[in-house]
Amino acid sequence: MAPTDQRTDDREAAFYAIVDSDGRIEPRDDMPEAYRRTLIRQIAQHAHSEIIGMQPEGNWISRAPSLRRKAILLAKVQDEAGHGLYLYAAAETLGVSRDQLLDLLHTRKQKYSSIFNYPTLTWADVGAIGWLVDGAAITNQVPLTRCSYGPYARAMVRICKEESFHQRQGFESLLTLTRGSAAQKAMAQDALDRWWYPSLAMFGPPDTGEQVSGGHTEQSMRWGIKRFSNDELRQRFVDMTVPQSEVLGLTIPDPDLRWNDERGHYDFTAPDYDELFRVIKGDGPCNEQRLRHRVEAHEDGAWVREAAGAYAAKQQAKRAEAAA
Amino acid sequence: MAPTDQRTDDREAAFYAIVDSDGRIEPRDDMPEAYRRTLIRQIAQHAHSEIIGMQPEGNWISRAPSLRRKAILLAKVQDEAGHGLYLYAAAETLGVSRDQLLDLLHTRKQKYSSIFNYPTLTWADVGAIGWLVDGAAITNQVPLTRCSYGPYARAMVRICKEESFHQRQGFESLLTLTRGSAAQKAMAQDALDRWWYPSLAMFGPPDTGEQVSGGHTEQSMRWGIKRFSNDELRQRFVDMTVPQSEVLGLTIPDPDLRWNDERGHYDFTAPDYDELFRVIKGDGPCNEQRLRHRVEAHEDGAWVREAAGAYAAKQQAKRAEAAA
Amino acid sequence: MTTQRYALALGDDALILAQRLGEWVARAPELEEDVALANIALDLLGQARTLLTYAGELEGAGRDEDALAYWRDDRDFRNVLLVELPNGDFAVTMARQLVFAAYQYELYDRLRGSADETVAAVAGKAVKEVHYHRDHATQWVLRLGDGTDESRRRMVAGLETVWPYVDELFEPFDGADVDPTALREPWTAYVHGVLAEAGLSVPEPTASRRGGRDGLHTEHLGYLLAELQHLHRSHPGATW
Amino acid sequence: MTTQRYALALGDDALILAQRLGEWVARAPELEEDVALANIALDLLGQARTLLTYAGELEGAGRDEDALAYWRDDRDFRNVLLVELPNGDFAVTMARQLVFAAYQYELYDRLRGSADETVAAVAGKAVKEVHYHRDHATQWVLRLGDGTDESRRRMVAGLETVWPYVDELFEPFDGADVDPTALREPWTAYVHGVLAEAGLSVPEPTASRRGGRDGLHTEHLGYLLAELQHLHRSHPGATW
Repeated sequence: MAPTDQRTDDREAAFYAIVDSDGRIEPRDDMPEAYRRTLIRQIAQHAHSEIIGMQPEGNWISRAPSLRRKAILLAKVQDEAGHGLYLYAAAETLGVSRDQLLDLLHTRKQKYSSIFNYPTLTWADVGAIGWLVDGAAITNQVPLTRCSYGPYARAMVRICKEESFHQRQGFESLLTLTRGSAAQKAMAQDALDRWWYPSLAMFGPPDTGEQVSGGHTEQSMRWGIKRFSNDELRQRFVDMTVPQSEVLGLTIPDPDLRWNDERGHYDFTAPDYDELFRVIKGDGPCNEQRLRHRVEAHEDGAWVREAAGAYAAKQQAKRAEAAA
Repeated sequence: MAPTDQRTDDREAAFYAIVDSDGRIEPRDDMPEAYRRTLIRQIAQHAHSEIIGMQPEGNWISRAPSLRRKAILLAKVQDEAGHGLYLYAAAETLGVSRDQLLDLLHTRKQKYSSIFNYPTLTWADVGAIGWLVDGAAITNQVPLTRCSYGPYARAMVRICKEESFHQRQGFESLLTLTRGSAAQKAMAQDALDRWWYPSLAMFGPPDTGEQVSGGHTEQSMRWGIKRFSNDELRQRFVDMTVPQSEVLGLTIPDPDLRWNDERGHYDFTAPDYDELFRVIKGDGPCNEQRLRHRVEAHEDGAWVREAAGAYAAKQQAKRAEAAA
Repeated sequence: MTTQRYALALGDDALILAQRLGEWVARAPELEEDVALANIALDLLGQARTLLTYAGELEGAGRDEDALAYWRDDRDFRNVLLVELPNGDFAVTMARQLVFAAYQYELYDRLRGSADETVAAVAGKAVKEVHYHRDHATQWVLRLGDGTDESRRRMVAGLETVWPYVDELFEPFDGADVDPTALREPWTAYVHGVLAEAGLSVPEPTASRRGGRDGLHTEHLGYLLAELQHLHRSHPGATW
Repeated sequence: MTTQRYALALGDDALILAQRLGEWVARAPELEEDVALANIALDLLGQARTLLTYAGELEGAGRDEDALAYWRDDRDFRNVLLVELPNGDFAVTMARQLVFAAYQYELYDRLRGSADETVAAVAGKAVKEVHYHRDHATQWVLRLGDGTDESRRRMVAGLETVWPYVDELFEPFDGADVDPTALREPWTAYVHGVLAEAGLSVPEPTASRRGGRDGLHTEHLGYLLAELQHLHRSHPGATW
């Protein structure tokens, strides 16, 4: 065996020693190339989801029904942009640039969460996204605060804290609706009816059965960048959400939803995974619109970014000249 | 005297013989170059006013408060486009093209009526424009149905007929407001308050005094393309409009307005001609907006007009080939 | 007898497209098109008024055309998604016009034979209007498709923009006076013929968007309705 | 004591500009700007809420911030025209930001000394926010003015677009806590300094537009308000 391979083996052993002892891999540490690539894809997809996710909620900023709600919504969408920033920065520690990642998003080579391919049709959808979508996101992400890659784990700590705040705001916004007029309550129920199954689908395909996906799960768990299976997280979300729906006085659109004493969990109807795969493939109500909006914003801003670059170069040259 | 001059004299005599006998000059008839140029400018300005005038009213098409009013307004704005078409066609009989005239409009070398440089701030403005602005336009234009240039006179017959219909619709729309809620009545009064003096200014500067303009009036009267002086027409408009305002139950914003038994006319406060000259010069609330909107629509449509031209040329070539 | 749902669906299609076409007024590529697009918008608005009035009568709850146009929220509108799409450039608008007018022509042509007298009467008038709309769009698709390189490129893009919204026109509709699925064949014959003459390919079927008939709209409709309804809703009960 | 008219004018300025800046969110040239523009919008919205609430108290007719924001028509808004202009491109927005933040900075700096405690407190908080807004705009005007040829061309055009709306900021205002005319000189010193550093000329004075303080707005405001108010007005009396 050549010395290089020996070194590779040593490095890999060091990596797994850290991961297995629940330590943190830092950017300068050695890591397997597949780990690096998988993390880049995962963090990038998460970052893309934050910035695409600004659109469905941003859709209601101009029309928010009170100034207080307008301020809350603006702050929330601003936080999402901020999350995008942290996450692209975390991905950059793995040796890619934000520009490269944005390019992969814009050319459809990387994905974002399919949930954002559904439209926000009424104001109640803003509350429903906060309650359900952020709720599902937190369920997915809290375990990642303990993931093996340091920069990602630290970004998740901050993000989860803010999302948990957003989730409570979403719940509170819906509560105001369900305690309001009949029209407001109907609006809230309609939002739940439309967002329930897409939210369940956010946890991805089931772990077993014919719809199980490529099976990266095992590898990701070994690497400490996934802690629980899709179905475990989905169950956790349902168990958390059903009692909240009762407080709201809203009916989850699942006639088979009921507490199972034996399992100690709610039984529920799985989302339509065929729909999930269709939407992932690009055939959701808003895939085209979201990506076009994103690409247009990027292209419209190209001259601004170029100007900032040119200005910075000029300033640097001036400073260099002054120093010479 | 050279024979050419003799012929010129003969032609001029023939021209004046027609004009003096209240006949009609037709496109193939001889006419003095100055007459032709003046008419082109006058008809073009009138055509430009029709198409720029689509903007302030078009501003309310999407927001009209009932479907019936939306239909009436759409039809009216469509008529204005149609008037533009007749008038450009009338001007074209004098040897200029619509493209040339539009170019003169877009480069600010020709004007349009200054009234359209005021904004339509509320729905009542649409009614006020119909009642006052169309009313003033008709007062100006009815005499032109007897003007010396045939194509212009005939265009004016059709236009006046339609505008008189619009004027009645505007009046009726305001009447509905003044018979409606307090908010609607206030909206109507506010519109009258803002449109009264600009409407009076539509008749141009006074015939006497220091603000009298260049003095084309006399020449135009001699040529039969102006029949009454600015002040005569303004007085006629006031005399017609005051009783209508009483039917509406609205107050004309002129404390000195009163019937003068001796003159057999209403006395009234003249509009602020300094303001008129400022707006004509380009410093009205909407001059920039109107012209920019117009130029942008024209530029955005350039590829469409080019395509239509290219297609027509291809079709003609095909027909020529088929015939050969 | 026509159902209220059906009258509403047809009326909403016409109303929302009239609103979109109205946005072109004073922005068209040439004055003739300001006239033409306003005229088409007016025809559609006229159809909408009759159909919404009739939908209100069928409902029997005292709602007139304005109550239905101004006081329903977007989840209660029943138009197909196609008509609520933003206008885009002139090629997008003409692609939509061709698709929609060819559909409306086949629809109204058959609705003339509806057992419901009101609907038959609406259709009898509208079919002539829509025949002109279809012809207008056809002429422009030919000109743009076989005009310049730029117009061809834009026309291709315009067709691609609207194509995902075609299927919804021909979806089954419970209680329709005329089965929408039966309109697809004659529609295809006409539209594909126009595209062939213009030297344009029929866009590849990619996505297929639906939901309008169930009140599941695009995010564009809410903005359209905010503009359409704001003034009316600001003065409840007022007469205009 | 501050007048209701003055509190309303200042509150409306902040509200309408917040609404405009909110339109940039998810459309900004880079993510940092999505954050920055949302942040500025939030600051302005916060100022608006406090000032409108106070205007309602001064009026004493029971109107709160939402009653004033959602139930007044455009003739009753008192903001300067500058803030209601469409955003245009990023250069137009940054030109407006420079002009307006530099004005607000001088204003709030002096309002800290207002005899009215509420206004003094608002100003004390706002002056720090606005200092950041001014700095943000300054940095961008420098970058765009001294960036590329295109950015320079756009920055010049942006300044020309907003310049006719500058004079209105400094018009006398009866009963103002701080005389607006007194703000012009320090504003000029700051803004002209930035333009000089960016290598940009001060636009030639052409037209000078005014009227906002008297409720005489541009045609743009009505559309902004239709969007802002539609949902709220659709549910009179509801709590959100």
